[in-house]
Amino acid sequence: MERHDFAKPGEYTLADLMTVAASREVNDNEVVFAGTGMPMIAIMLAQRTHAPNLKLIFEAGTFDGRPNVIPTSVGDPRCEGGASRASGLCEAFSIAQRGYVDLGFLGGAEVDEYGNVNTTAIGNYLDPNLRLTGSGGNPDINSFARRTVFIMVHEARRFTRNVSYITSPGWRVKKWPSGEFVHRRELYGSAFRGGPSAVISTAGVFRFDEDTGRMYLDTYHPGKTPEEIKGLCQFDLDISRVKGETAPPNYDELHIIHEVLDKEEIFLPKPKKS
Amino acid sequence: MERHDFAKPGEYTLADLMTVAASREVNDNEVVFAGTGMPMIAIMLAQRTHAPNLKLIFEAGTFDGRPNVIPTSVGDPRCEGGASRASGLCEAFSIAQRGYVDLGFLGGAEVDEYGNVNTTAIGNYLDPNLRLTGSGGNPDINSFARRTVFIMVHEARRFTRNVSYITSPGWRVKKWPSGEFVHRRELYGSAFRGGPSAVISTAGVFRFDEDTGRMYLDTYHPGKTPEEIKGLCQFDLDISRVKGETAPPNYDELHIIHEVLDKEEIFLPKPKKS
Amino acid sequence: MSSQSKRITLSEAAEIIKDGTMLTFSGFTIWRRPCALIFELIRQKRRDLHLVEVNSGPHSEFLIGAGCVKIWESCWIGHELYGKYGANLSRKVKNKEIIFEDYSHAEMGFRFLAASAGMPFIATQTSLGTDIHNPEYDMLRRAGLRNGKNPKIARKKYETMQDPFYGDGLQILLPAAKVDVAVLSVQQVGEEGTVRIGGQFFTDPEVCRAADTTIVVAEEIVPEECLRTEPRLNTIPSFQVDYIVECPYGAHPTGMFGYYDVDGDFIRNFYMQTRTQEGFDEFAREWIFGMDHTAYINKLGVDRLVNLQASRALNFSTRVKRGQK
Amino acid sequence: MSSQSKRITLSEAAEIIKDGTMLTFSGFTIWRRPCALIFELIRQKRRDLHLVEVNSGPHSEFLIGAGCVKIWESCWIGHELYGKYGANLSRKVKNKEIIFEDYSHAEMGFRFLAASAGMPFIATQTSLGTDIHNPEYDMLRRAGLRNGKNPKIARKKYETMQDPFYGDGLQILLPAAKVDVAVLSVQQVGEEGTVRIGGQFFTDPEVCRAADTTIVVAEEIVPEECLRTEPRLNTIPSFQVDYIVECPYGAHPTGMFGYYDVDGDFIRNFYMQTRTQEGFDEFAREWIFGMDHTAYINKLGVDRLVNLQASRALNFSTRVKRGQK
Repeated sequence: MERHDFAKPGEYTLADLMTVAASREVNDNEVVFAGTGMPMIAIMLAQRTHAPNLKLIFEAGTFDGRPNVIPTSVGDPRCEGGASRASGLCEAFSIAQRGYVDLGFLGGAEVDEYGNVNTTAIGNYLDPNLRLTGSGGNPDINSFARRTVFIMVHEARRFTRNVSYITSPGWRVKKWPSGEFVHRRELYGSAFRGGPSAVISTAGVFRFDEDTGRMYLDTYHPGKTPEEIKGLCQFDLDISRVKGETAPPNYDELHIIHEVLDKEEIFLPKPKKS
Repeated sequence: MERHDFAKPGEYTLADLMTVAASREVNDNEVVFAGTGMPMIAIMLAQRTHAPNLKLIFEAGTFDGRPNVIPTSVGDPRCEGGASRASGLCEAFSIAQRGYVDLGFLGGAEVDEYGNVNTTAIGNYLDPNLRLTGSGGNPDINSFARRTVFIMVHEARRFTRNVSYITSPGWRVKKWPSGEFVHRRELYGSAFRGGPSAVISTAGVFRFDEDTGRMYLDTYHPGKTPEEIKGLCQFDLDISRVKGETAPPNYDELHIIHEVLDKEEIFLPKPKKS
Repeated sequence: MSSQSKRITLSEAAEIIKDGTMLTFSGFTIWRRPCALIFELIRQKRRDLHLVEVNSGPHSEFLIGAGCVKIWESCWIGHELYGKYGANLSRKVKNKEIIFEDYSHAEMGFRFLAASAGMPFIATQTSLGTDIHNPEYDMLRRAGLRNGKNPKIARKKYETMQDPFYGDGLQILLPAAKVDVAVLSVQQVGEEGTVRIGGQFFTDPEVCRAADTTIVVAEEIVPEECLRTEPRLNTIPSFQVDYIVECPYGAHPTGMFGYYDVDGDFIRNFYMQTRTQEGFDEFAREWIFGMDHTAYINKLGVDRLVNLQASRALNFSTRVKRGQK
Repeated sequence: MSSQSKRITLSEAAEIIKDGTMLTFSGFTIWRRPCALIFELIRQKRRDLHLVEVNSGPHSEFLIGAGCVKIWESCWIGHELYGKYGANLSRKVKNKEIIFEDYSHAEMGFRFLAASAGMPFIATQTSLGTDIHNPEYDMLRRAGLRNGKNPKIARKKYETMQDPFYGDGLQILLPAAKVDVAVLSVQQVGEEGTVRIGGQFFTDPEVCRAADTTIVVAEEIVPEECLRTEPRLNTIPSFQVDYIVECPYGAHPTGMFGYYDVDGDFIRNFYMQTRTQEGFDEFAREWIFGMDHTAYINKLGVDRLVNLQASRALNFSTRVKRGQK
């Protein structure tokens, strides 16, 4: 029996809340690109709830998969469960560049007010404080998909005025060789299809004004306040459009996350019993 | 028991002679592109005689095939017998452009002294006497392979001073936009790997001087003379380097052609008994 | 598009292809061509089609002979050993009744590869020095069609540039081959659109993705779950297919790996008969008009179809007579 | 190369890769990486390697930690959920002990696609507006290596141009990723070189063709005729492979579809231990030096390998512990 009433504080973790919020970004029938971890669970959750006909793409080369067992990464044999086709990365990115992709889920170490994201290096690129993984498919999915959703840890140093390095293009990006900032639409021409649509952080859910390209607070997670979240951003966060609290998981969603998808607790440990 | 002694006139057809001559152009271990018909039989003959390790490519997408039954065309399911891989045309031409191909067999309606070949239209391209098939893969294989061998009917109107339309590039080709003739090497840059290596006609076998790019008579088929062949060319054929008669098929080759490869007489009817 | 709603009839599929559509097809020369749908287009008197094809064959000779085609853009048309060239195209070129644009085979393949990857152009060195690149022979420009009005017709036939990276010399930039509709004739399609092609897949994945709309005509529509147990054997993923049609012998007279061989006699007779327009019209009266696909295969008859039937073990027919013996 | 002569040993394979080689690999992040051959390269003290990779992972962290790598050109290095980033690369970047060049993932894929098709460059619109295209961040130019002396290093990191065909706007032209040697870790290779990869093939066909020399390290060398009954299941044709090595567990600690899972504990321990150079050196003494591949898998032990073994039905291990439960 499905239970669609909301769980109470203590019955879910912050990660559960974020996963469910991410899952709700997916519409039925959309083509969705997913990376490893929380995004993968969010999409597989959507597949089992409100978006049974979404088409799941893994960039390593699996198309329209319906895995029963959560993959450890997008290269995992577990990706291919129920898939329409398995091939390779060039086909995945060709499909993306061709415009088939509606939505992509991504992560980041830093984000600025315009949704520019850094996953490459903290500090001066040429002499960094910390070299990170590099781009991976982050800029590619963000360039090609109609909407992208970022999932991030919320700390003031991460919600920064200027990211150290623009790995993934937001709404106002650099035009080379000068490096002046221009609206994304100006640069992408006929390939412009959209851009960052939401950021789901450990504090709240943020959206973007397409015209100004600026981020604003949409909902705050239970226990947080808009003012507190504004204080956790180096830029001047617009909190004027806030709608209220982020909706918590319902019992059905929690059941699917913990008893169906990640019962091994690979990515999402169960809430500790108090 | 294999019989390597030569067959006598009347025991083989002109098509048999040409097929065997084509087959002898193949060296062992080479990667060879083949089209439908006589070239296909020539390569499959070489595979069964002096070049057992040749790698046969069909441009529709079959690689290193060892068909037991002669295909009707390169798209035929029969192509895939014993093949290393079956896929598609973009892979075939990518492999060719990447430089894997040693030899290609091609046909033509007209050829000039420099090995430029026409398979597109006879007469003025914009107002032709006869529109033909068009290029197919002829220019592509001829652009990419180290050597190409053309198999043609020998008539004076076909061995012409200027082909109506250069479908497939010989040793001296047109540099656009002016259309002036230049040596192929000049145009192809680092992609230059060679060019037309031989023409096997119904009259003889012709080769090319790589420096001048000009065709010369190498061998004449039994019953023909160099002077007669020179008379069957609109250009001034160099017959000074002729070596002698084209070697006829041996009994083993005839057996393979007629009793193994084309026993259905699809492409090569058996010699009529006198 | 949600599951289960992709199935349509042959006649509905033909209606999706409007007058003036830029159209391409599955297959290779005389193999896996969507002839049943093409006959239906002819019955529906479609006009002004712009065919953009990696290579052509009997299927387009049907369309061209019937006067459905305004522009033929490809590299080759013929019938392999069953007919030396495309007699209908040839006649219409001579009579200036069709616009033709010639590229090479690799060029057409690469153009579709670019379109399928969302790239506006692609670089190649094939066919350098040939008349394919003769600036006077840009036929769409001569016809005034490279004016940017049709967003899928490139403003130039090709562009040249020197390789700026490795000194690899002169490169030809070719425009992506963008089309409105691709029609694929294949062995199996799942209810949700997953395509499994048997044998060589030719350029089917590329032409599918190059098109805005893809219609798959399959010998059999099969349950998705059958195909999804082995995703590596599938050729095209579900979401790239918009409409599916079940149509046994849908590629006849061309061949279908694992199902039936090329009907060489049919094609040879077509070629011989349609070297005049009168001959074509007679052919069309006999084999196209006044019947549907069911009537067509019944007219072919059981003996003929059994004869063409592919061995399940070998994937081709061991019964069909291909040569003089 | 004639048949039957392609088989060599792991040690011979490593000797083909000289100091300074431009090198690439099969696989994806923590899957199908040729680790056994990489350990052998480290034992042979190879130096100044230039890695050009679609994406990187533990295999390159081994090489980089051991000081074998002069240049790392890719888009990503890490261990998925077993380690947040490449600690050895990170340390060497901080200490300026390595030259790094960043592209995006699609860019690297397309660069190999171009090289595999003999195209000197390819057009894309990905990553427009990012610092990947910051002209100051062309690191090979900064290192003075874009001077044309190495014919496989492009004279520019990228070039821009406007689409001349469809008005599709600004395009990035990326140089083909040309490399000297590709090393592939796969499930099965035939005696003549035909490769059959199980599961997703990632970018293996492209990196194979991009290289001048390809070495395939397979779990099993199998009779060619077994593979040639189903050519559609094979991934790479015979003649694109120069050398073959049989090496069971040749990808450990990365995973192999159908054979064994990723050894997450091994990789997590490696990541934690090698966040300092001293830690790496200790790891190398324990797991690389003073042993060969046979000794290595014996050191892993039967229990560990049985635990990782993939189910023949599911292609992954049902025994391995991946999470907290």
